[in-house]
Amino acid sequence: MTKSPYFPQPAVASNVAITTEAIDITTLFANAQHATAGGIVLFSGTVRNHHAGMAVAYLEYEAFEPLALKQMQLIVNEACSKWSLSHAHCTHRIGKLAIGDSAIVVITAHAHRSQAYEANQYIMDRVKAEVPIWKNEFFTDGSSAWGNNTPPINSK
Amino acid sequence: MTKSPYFPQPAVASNVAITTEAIDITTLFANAQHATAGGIVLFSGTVRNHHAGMAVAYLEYEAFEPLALKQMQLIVNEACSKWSLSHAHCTHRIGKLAIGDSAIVVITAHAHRSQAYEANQYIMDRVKAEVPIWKNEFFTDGSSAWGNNTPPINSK
Amino acid sequence: MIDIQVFAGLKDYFPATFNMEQVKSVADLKSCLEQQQPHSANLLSLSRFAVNEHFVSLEHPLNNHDKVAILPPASGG
Amino acid sequence: MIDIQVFAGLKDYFPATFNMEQVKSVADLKSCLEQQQPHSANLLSLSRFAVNEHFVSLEHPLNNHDKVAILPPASGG
Repeated sequence: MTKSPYFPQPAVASNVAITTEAIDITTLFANAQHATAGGIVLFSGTVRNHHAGMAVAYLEYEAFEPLALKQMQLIVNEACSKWSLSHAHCTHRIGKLAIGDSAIVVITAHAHRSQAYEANQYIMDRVKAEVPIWKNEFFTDGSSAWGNNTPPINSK
Repeated sequence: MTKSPYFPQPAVASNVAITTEAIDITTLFANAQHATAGGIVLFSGTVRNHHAGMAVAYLEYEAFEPLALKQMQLIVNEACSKWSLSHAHCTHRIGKLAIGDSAIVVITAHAHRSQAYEANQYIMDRVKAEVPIWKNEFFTDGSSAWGNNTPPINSK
Repeated sequence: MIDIQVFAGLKDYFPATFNMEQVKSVADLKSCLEQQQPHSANLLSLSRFAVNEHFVSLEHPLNNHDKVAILPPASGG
Repeated sequence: MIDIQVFAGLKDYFPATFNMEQVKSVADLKSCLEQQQPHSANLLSLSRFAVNEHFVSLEHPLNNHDKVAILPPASGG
């Protein structure tokens, strides 16, 4: 795959990130807008104001960062070779997030849009299942719960 | 579906647009970031630097605007009710576009990500097939071709 | 008199806008245009017709002052 | 001595970081922890183990100064 010299490809190491700052969607999108891309899909997973019928006040995400970054890079690399993507990126935000904040952004770019959609969903599905990052939902009633945990023990 | 008062929903009329200006992805994304959305999918179709093996210099899109807007609104409305989307938007740019420019942006938001992906692809597929907008590709060799036309007659 | 507007590749055969008299229906208009420009027949057969900004079928009658738009297959996106 | 770090819901049962002596394997560590906190058994059985930042199986032997991370099912995204 050739790249236009006017749109230098970011280094592979920048294809994944974990950050405590707000995710800068504008910059991430601009990075994906290569000359060879026909379709760019950007997914943003945002903090919802409700979960299982309970009102969420805010969330905290924690990560085992070294392994989380490694696994994110592995997933993104596998998607890139599986679909010959012209670009792929995944950023996960950790720490305290408010309702409406982006917790995760996944971007995929391909000459044809169906591949960009498919690869994007693939990365999201695998990141959710495999990357050691956890969310702790804090509800407006003062209770909290770790995502994917055995519920009865977990609600303190 | 209830909306947070902090994230007012744009009027239905603003859910589709045809513009000769660069598409402002940052603003469109921010409009989609409602409190109730769990997943936001943004698709951008960008001008490619090649088509059928020929190098593209630039593109021009033309539209039959009144019917194009009507049809875009119909498609977006049908997607909204089919998937109960919390937000949907489609902007198509017309006029002269350079390599890498966004020609179309479709945004869908839903509490669950698979619906947001699915609805986004649905809108893209239908817009490409049904909305009276046409692209004219100008190649670096000086020739040009209308998209979807009978190729032999069309290359002048 | 009927106002006619054509788009995209149809402009290789016809002016972007022109008008015609004595066409009774969309089908009638289509066959007039095919006779004028036989090479346009294929693209015309793939095109949709709109009258006064509504998609119509070939049977649709045409009245004085109607505005017809002839729309080749879309290629946006 | 083995350094152990637990995450997310496992912190309801164990300190975020602690250390243990005389555990020979990941399986050995897991059953020690289950004995200490029987209610943690379910979550431990769903968790993955990493040693020195690599995922490992239960059979993986543990050596002095190894750093073990116990990772409940992911809930990111």
